[in-house]
Amino acid sequence: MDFSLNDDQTMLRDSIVQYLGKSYAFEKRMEVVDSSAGFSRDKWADFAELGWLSLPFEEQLDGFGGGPIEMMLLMQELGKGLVIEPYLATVVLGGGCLARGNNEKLRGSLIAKVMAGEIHLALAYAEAQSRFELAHVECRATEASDGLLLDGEKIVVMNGAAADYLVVSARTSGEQDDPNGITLFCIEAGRQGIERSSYKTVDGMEAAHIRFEGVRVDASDQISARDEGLAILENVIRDATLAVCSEALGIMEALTYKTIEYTKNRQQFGVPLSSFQALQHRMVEMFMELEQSRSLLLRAVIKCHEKAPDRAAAIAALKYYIGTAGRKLGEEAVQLHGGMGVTYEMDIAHYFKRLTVIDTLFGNSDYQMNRFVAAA
Amino acid sequence: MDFSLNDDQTMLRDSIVQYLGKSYAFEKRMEVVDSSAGFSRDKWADFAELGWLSLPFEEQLDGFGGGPIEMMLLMQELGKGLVIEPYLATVVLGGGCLARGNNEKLRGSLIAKVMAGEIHLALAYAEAQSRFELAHVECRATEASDGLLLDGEKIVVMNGAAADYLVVSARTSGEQDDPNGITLFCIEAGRQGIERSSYKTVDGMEAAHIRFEGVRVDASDQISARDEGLAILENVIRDATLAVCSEALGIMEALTYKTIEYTKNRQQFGVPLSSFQALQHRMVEMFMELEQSRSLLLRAVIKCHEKAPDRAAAIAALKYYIGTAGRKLGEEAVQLHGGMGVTYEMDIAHYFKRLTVIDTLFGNSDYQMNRFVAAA
Amino acid sequence: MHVTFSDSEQQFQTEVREFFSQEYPQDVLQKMHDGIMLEKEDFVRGQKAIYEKGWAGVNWPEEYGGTGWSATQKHIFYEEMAAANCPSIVPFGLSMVGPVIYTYGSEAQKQKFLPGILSSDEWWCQGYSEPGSGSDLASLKMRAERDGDEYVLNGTKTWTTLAQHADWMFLLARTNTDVARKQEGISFLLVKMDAPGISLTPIITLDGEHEINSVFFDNVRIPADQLVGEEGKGWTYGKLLLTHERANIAGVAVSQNRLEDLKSLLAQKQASGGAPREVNTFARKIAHVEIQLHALEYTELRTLASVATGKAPGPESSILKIKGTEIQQAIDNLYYELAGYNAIPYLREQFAADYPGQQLAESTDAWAALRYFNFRKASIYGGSNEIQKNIIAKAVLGV
Amino acid sequence: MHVTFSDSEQQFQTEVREFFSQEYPQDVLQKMHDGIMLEKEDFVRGQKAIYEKGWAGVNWPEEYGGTGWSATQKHIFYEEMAAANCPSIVPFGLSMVGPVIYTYGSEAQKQKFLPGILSSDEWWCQGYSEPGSGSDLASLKMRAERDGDEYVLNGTKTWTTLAQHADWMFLLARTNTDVARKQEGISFLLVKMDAPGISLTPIITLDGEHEINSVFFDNVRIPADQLVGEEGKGWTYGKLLLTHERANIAGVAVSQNRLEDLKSLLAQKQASGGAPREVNTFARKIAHVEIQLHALEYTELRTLASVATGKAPGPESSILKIKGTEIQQAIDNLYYELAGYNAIPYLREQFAADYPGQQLAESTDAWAALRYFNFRKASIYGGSNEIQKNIIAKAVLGV
Repeated sequence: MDFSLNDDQTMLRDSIVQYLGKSYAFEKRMEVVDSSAGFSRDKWADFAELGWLSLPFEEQLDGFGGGPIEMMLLMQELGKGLVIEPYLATVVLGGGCLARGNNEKLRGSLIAKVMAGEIHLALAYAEAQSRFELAHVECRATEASDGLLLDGEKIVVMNGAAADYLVVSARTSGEQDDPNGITLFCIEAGRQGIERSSYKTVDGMEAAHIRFEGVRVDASDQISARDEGLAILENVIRDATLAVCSEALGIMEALTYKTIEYTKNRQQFGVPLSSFQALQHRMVEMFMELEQSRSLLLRAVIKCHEKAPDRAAAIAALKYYIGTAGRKLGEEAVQLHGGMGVTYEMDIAHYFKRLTVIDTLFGNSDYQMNRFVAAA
Repeated sequence: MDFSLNDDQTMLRDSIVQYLGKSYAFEKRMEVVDSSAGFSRDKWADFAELGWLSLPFEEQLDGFGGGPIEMMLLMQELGKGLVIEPYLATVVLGGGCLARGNNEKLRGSLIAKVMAGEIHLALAYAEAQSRFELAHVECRATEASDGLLLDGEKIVVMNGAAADYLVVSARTSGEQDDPNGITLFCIEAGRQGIERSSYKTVDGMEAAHIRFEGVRVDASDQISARDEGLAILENVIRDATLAVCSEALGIMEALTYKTIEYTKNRQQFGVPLSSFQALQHRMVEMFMELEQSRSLLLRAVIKCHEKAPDRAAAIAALKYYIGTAGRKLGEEAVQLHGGMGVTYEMDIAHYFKRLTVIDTLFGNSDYQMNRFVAAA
Repeated sequence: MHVTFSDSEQQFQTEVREFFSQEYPQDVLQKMHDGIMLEKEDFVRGQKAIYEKGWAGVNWPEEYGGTGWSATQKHIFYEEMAAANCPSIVPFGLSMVGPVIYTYGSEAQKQKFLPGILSSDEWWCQGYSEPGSGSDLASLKMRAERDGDEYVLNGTKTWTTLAQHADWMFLLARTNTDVARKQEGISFLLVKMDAPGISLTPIITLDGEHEINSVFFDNVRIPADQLVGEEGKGWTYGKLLLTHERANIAGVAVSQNRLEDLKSLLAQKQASGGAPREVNTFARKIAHVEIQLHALEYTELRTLASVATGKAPGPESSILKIKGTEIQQAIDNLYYELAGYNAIPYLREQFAADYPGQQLAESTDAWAALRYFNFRKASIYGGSNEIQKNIIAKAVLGV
Repeated sequence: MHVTFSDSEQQFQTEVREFFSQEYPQDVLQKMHDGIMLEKEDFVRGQKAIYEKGWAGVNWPEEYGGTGWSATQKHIFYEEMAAANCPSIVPFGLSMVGPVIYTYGSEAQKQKFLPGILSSDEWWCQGYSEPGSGSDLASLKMRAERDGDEYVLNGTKTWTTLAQHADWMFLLARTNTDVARKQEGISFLLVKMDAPGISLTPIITLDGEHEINSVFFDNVRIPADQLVGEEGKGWTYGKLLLTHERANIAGVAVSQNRLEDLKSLLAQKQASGGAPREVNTFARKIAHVEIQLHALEYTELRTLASVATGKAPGPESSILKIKGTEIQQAIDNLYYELAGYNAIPYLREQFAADYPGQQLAESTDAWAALRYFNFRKASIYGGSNEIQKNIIAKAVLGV
């Protein structure tokens, strides 16, 4: 039984902390958020330089070969730093599909470019009617004269506009909610018949609504076996769920200690807010929820690492808890900051908004509870 | 829009408050609870004298003709006074079935005796498998040579041992959960084939497990039309639900103000407990839940009174809320009393236990939520 | 004990309902329905329609142009207003400063200000909070020094809602610093927003909106007759106003409407896709809030009935604030949960009449996150819920 | 980072499992299973079996007859103990006074007391709380005046668990009243329960049980060598004990077992009648608690791992107390809810071997209310959850 980091992991974390502390000021971040670019290409180049973009990819591909622990460490700090760059979309989701996929050609060439910071990716999987069900796919690739034609719409494709390549889940056989019959394709975002409408998201990121109309795809674009893409998608979404939970934990930690700090400095009725016992006990609740969330995160990471059979249940439990406790914690942080908590100029509100969105990503608490009950 | 009591109602309430304040000390009550008798026949005679036993019965039967408001006033005070005598069982449940039933002979004669305090009643409706479903009846009355034979078991029959007459729901046709096919009988508790095992309940009252083996019943025992007893039973349980919610409100009020009083007197760290803001805010929550519960009670009573169509939903909402908020309030009262809160010698624990049992009676919060959603 | 409406009250209900469905500007209601942000001009047109009907002074006595309505009538009015999905009346003039002026103001002040408030020709904002005094309002530092026939104002007000649209501000300022209790020496003053020395800085809220402002006073001179009542008695007047602010603060009727809408939305998703896997679990969540709201409705009615018999509103009005905002926020949460991914896009413009693109979702879905974010303020402003609990604690605990 | 067991740890796990299934008195386990109240004699036999195996001093160092186990081994032991449905070890001797004696006691005290504690031949109780000092423990008033070679004790202890069975009491008493801080001048003393001048009054708890007592001291004389450590340093020693008291206070393994049992009970009712109408709603309630418990399990493991590396347990141990008791009580609530009417009869005797009547329900149903009532104490004793929150507040807020 050991919860300590090894030397490499400690070094990794320290380097991330150091970079973000030095080069990722909140005010600068907000300038980028409010710009049309949406994220900083310079920062992205730094990330490549620092090796973050190579983190999860195996050494055979010249990646760093990091596992769930390393990813947890990185994402926690990206959460604390409120990092806006589309790491999740390009590396975890898009890169994850390529890495777990069976298309060796694309795998080799595109992951190399991802690691070099040369291309961006996006995963287009959600549809208007699908809610959080990965198997609920109406977007369809139908046989045409030479190859397939892709038709359908995908919603809230994170990093959809900046992506050079899109990974798309499409139905190649079966009814709309059949777990079989889903194939994953990876295609250039500029391919004919693809229409992207991009927008900011409520947490200050970028996403797109994407329409596919008669887009030609063929076997060379396939990154899963025909009709068997769901397993890959499920694995990638599981990795991504763990990643956003790590990010959420970083945010919860930041919010807890920033709130404590704020109440110690803010004077009302001639004394610091932190001297009011009712507020103290509420901050203690925040602290306990933070630590309980951290425990579930470590538990899920360890169970992933050890490839334990109850991995799925552990991740569902984690996401359920972080979704519920994280949002409650965010609300409390805002409340205890009073008026300051709802201003755009303060980081508190942006942490809060990101936590709120994370609850929804890859299935909210209600959905995760269903998964947990089904898996347990 | 008027929430005030009329003069008669005010007088009624004042007389109840006065009697209980003068003649129903907690210590005396505990002596009775701990005795084998289980309740005081002397007090019961007082109740008859005071007219309480006549309260809900119509004037034609020489009753007081009180409605839901009057019953609410009485039950609230019985709650505050922790009254142990089986008013609910004899008057509301047993008397209610007779009053709403169609057997004019039994109706006239037995209700007169109930009002005089001469007999006790009990309603045997719950069965081991039925949980809270009134229509789930396996106890069966089957045709025999002359009349019917009653067979089956009833659980947790409140006041079952002291009762002189039992009102029993029995299946005369249909499957075990058929809403049709249930008939209500009212029979002497000593009739051949009835076996009663009585016990104390966890809140200090009395109940019995009752076995019926080949008990002869005939048309003269029937108090509902054949196979049509469920409607009467449902109405009576609705009245009783409103009655126990009123009782619960009285208890919640007592617990709230007793807790406030206790924290004002109890010194810790050199100051009264009531000076700790974390405790203050929790007592404010208790107060708010008390007032919100009171609002739902008034709402349900008014909707009953006005025979509004959404009466069933209003009562389900009330019982759901009182069950949940009442138990939470009880737990808080105990917690804020510290060690004193879990001692048998203090009234707090007995209020708390009664509130807990009331949540279960006639269907707990979970069950009421189902009913509310179905009715809304 | 009853809550039935008399015949004349039922008649009144019909009249109010007809007003909102016919005389009130229907395009404003349509904007509300579509979830489009209202302009100042929309509010003004709406309020003017109500004014022309003679109903602007809901809580005002008849002698000042108010309705003189009974508690029941006010209740009916707010209920129908919510049922029509009508925007709330901006409170600063009609609910806040108006009552202070007709209660404590001079005859000249009544003549000068009340008509413009009633007609919505003059817009007001509220200068209470300051950077250093939030919950601890009485610690305010803004100075108003008497100089001949004028007061000279220096200081900063903040969280000033809609100050950018206001013609006037009512504010609390310190006219005497040599006092035993900080509640003393505070005066209630009226200031024209175009007075030299006043400047505004927008405060953008977390959802990107400009609703609130900081307002800076640099040697702003106002005529001394813009003092309301006696110098140094401002705290008393201000408290009266807080009571009025709390009228209808429970927002029962609006929340009722929203819960009904949520139920339809759930049914609609169930039919055409996007509903949660366990619909019944979500229905139970709605029901849980609905039951709390039923309770709050009656708590409000009890307060109204008690006020109608001449009693002062007790600590129950703090319950209305706390539970009312908790319920609002719980409903915001339910919308957010139900919206799923549809809540993520930040595309306010998609419901504008001239938007060229496709609408990505039902407006309730599309606005769910932003409304949820924005209304976190509800438990903070108007005396935070923590302050309300302190008020109740004082009243029921006597501490 | 890992939580896997090494080969030797797995072997150990097997050994512990076999011990509980074979060597431990099986009739005691059967009584637990049937929900029958244990007698003192049952506890003693159980603990003696553990003692004979050499495992009584779970947390004790080897030199005093302890196991010298690693954090992981202790964890395994408690887990298997819970899985076997074994009654908890009565803490006053083995978990509380034992560690104080081997840490601060004289050689003679170690010789005299430790063997009897380990073997469960001598039973202890704890004299901390007094009528006037509950949460504010340091305000205790009990006097111990030195008189030659003796101390003379006067005062009252209360909430004294199982004092009626105890041979000895350890207590805190004031040996010096002339002190600057109330924590000073308190001494840690050992008292034989049959000393003249000691009298007991049972305190009956809300469920009708006699577990706790008031203990009165009227000029009770004890030899001065029953003082542990230095006079006036009792507060320090007492605090050490509170840390030990908190070992295994989270009760994770017991709660895990109970949740599994709840799931079986639900399935059983679903099959044979009496289940809630919406079984899935209840399953979700179980799952909600289960997830909290998963979290707590790892919070406890993290604490154990941290202590194993030589760090002092931080405020996390207060989390274990708070969350552990909240979860216990949440499970009590679930049992109560699931039991329905079966929880209402108060018929403790129905599970006794010689009960002539019929058992009215499954024992878990039949005991649900009483267990729920009894364990409201869990959030009160051992430093109430409010006091634990104050401790965490101090640690994390630094206030």
